[in-house]
Amino acid sequence: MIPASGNEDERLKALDAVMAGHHYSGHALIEVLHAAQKEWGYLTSGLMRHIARKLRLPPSRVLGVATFYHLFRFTSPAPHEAVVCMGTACYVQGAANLLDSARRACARNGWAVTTGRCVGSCGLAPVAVCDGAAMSRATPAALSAEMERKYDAANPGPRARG
Amino acid sequence: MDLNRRPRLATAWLGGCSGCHMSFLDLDERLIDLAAAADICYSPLMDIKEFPEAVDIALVEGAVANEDHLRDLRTIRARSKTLIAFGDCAVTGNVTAMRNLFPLENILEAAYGDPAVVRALSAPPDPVPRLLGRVLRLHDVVEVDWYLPGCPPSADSIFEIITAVLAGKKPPGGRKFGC
Amino acid sequence: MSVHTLEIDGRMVTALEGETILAAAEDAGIFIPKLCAVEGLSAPGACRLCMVEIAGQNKLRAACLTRAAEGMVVRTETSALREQRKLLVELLLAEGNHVCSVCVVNGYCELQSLAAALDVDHVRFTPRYPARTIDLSHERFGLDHNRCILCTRCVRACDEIEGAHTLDVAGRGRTARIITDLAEPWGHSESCTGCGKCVRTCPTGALFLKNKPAAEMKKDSGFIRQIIAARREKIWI
Amino acid sequence: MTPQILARAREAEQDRQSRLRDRILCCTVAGCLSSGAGAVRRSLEQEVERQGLGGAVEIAGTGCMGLCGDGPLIRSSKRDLIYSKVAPGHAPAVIAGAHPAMTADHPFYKGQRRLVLANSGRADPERIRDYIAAGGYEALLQAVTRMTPDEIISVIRRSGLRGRGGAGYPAGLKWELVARQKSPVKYVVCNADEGDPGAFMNRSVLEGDPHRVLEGMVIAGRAVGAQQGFIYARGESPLAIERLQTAIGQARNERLCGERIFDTSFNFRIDLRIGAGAYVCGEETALIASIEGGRGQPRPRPPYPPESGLWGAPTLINNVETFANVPAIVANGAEWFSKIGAPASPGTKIFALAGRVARTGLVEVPVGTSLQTIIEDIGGGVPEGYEFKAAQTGGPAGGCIPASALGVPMDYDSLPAIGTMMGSGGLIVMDSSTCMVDIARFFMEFCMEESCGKCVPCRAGTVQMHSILERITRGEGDPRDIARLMELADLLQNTSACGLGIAAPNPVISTLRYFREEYESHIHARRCPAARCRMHGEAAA
Repeated sequence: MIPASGNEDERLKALDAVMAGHHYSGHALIEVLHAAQKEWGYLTSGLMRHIARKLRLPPSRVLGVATFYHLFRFTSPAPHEAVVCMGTACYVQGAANLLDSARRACARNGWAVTTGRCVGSCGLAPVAVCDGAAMSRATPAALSAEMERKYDAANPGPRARG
Repeated sequence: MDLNRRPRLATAWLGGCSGCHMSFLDLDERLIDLAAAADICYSPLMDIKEFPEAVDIALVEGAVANEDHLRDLRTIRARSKTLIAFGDCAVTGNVTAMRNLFPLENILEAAYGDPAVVRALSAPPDPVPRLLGRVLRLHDVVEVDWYLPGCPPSADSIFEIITAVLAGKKPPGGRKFGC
Repeated sequence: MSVHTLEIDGRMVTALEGETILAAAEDAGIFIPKLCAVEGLSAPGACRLCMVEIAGQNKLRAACLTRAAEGMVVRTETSALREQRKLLVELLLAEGNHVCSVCVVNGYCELQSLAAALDVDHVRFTPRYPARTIDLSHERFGLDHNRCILCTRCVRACDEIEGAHTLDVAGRGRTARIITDLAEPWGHSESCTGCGKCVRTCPTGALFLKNKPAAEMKKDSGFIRQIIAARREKIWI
Repeated sequence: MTPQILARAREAEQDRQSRLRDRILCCTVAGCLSSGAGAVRRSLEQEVERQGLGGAVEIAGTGCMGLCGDGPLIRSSKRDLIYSKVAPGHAPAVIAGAHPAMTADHPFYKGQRRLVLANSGRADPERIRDYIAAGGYEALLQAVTRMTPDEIISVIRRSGLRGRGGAGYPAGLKWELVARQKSPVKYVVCNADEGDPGAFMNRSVLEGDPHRVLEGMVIAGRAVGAQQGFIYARGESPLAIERLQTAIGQARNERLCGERIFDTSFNFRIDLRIGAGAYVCGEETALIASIEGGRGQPRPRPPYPPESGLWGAPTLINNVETFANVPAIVANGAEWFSKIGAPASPGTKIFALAGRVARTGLVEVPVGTSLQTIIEDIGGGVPEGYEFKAAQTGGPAGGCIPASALGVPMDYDSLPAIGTMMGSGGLIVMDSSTCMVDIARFFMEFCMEESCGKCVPCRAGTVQMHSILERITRGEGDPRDIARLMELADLLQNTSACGLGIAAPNPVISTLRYFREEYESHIHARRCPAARCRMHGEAAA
């Protein structure tokens, strides 16, 4: 996921608008964290300190809440992201092999491979999502090929094959 | 226990500091009582090479840190009726197992600072035993009958567990880890 | 204030309205094992060691969270409860890196003495040996995550008594850990007042005073009761 | 919105749709979207334009038609036909009605009874007019203008509706508990945090018919005396969030929620709260903590949420499917509903049928339908060459149903009797290629990852159970491991602070009950009967 464009001031303004919309209530912490992540792509200490001050929350509380949930991230996202669904249906249909092959493929080309809980396409298991596009009934070969293809499309020019 | 002979008591020392054995020696004059009640047939404090057969009670100090320990512990188990994990290293891994927090190579590197030594130790020449990737507790390897925690266990607690087992009784509980 | 009479382990015990089973039992000198509850702090019901049987209820109840009621018949010590408590202590010992012999509170640790009291003489589970850190950045205190059992006494003392809320829990499940502010080194904390309440109430050697010999690392959470009495009831001595 | 305007809006939209030559509805729910429904819809729209059929043929979106495995699915309203596996190139044939189609007597649909999913395949979830044309908000009108709160609760109670979140607690009783509280502030919360891996029922309902859920919530608000509702949705379902935001905006504009609903003094505001990924937030006290902006850690109960929930106020929490049942019950009456399904658990239940079965997708059947009917008749059985082994229900909190119990009626009482539970509706079919020890390990890993970490038995116990299971599936099991698993299972059930820890051992207990020999084979013979597990020393498959 690529962070929204715009300069720092505009992003801060957008974040402050969200906080104002919630009347700077500490109860809105999770909503505010979502908004911050949407603007910046991930949560930095500086951002969380800013949020803590504005919402009048102890900083340790802000980090405690942010780190409780899967969806918040604290490092900048990788250029490409593949999510292998690890829902039960996908697992029963062989998602573990899919994950293995995706991890091998990612070692070769800048992908971050993560697992998801269920993308709501159990009928099409196993499912993998490459940069937001879902692949149904995915096979290890098809997934690795797709990851290569997307990488090559984003990185034109010759490169050493690993 | 065979009533026609004195019960045979052995103590053994694997990956530990020998502090438990020092505590054993703290039995002082009770060692005489013990020698009367049992035949102390093997111990690192004695000059016997091979762990004997038909041992009734074996006290094993230390954790299992290398392949020699692994082999010795299996022999001890096979040849002893009752095996007592003797002290914290045997029971919990304790200090010996603190290296489990790090990969073995890092430990060796930190200790010797010489990659050549580290390489040599991954397949050491005889008679240096190869270190296990992970230090194990006795009960990770063999069946243990009684546990005597403590670093070291006090002389009193050692005396009590031996006399209880000799008498065929359950040893007293409430023993602490640490000291 | 109304008073209830209940039976704990065959003894008749009185409890004030709103008092928990744990408090009523302690007032009567009945010891129920616990690691997270501290008189004067909110009870998270986290360690589950104080679970007791209440006649007529099919589920066990945490004594620290359950209010004493008139006519209640409570059993705090059955063989099943004892076995459960042993298992819980074994789980805690396997979860962290607890090496009593090299610990600063060796001899004064609540986990260590509870293990002995429950006859936990070994741990059947595989130790996890988690990679955890030690924060020695504070000039007077140390935080050794290896020995932390996540009872959150420190978090509650810091928030509820001192009001600084420097400490909190980050992460979750097996990766949960105590943090100071935004997980920066404790010594850099802007909110910490250096009061040391967290250290005094920590049941293990996770929080400790630096440059103190182990023999002086005795801890006692009783000061919290004292502060509460002073604040609420104006009783100082 | 007034009663008259609602009636007029309904008639106008019905009239408009009836004058169309055809209305072609494209599934716009996650499953079909991932098999290319978006492109199909665009090609249909282009084809309509190309043929100049602008005013006569309308292309619209719709909710889940069930057979996700055969998607993308398209439905022609006029012909009442469903086209499966439609590709963009099929657009001309679909519009001409020349594409091969399924009819309502397709075995997949025959055994189903679609109440909650009634509009899915028929109405566009992004248009409130579609919902109104299908009779939507009529029940709310009744509830607000012609019924007292007590009467609403009485209807829900007499209908026998049980909470669809898992345990099946009678909805009417819960509503009554909240209604009885004397508090000026009360809340209604819709638990849409469907975190069970392999379950997408709630998500499909929200994506396919969001107004039905909103209507149910507003009715509940009126019944219990609340002015504020929250929907706690999963952050992982962006489409459901988007649809809900659209629907809430539309309903607010039409004064169907918000202030002065149907021109009465009844106000009920609905806000969306977006979770950030934590299965434990499905537990109601954890969900409350999360809505309050905190770590989603369960709180001690009692007090229960109907007495003290959000910010200490009485709070009614039901799940998506429960609320989605409410409008039809209020509109058609308690007696109508109580005759559907099983006497002790009336109504229908949606299952997400997946795994090793020919036809996979969303299935709505009368409660009490046998598992066999669902798997064999509706689902078409396991793939050829394989043998049915078990079905898993209830997700990580549930258990498995072996072949010997295939006849079990799927209801809230029969399933617990054989060691599993209804759960929220995940139904995963497993065959001879599935290793049951590995499945137990899979669910334990899930629970371990999702444990909040507050209480010791759940935090540390799941780690140990998982490590034992992993050891067994690696072929390094110890003969004492089964006893250790059972001892830990017992501990977690007896001492965990919330449902997650209490239920975490269920898959282990259940697989040990029915497939103990698989555990023993791994431990003693170092062999995985399903040839799934890579045993120690074995070459990689």
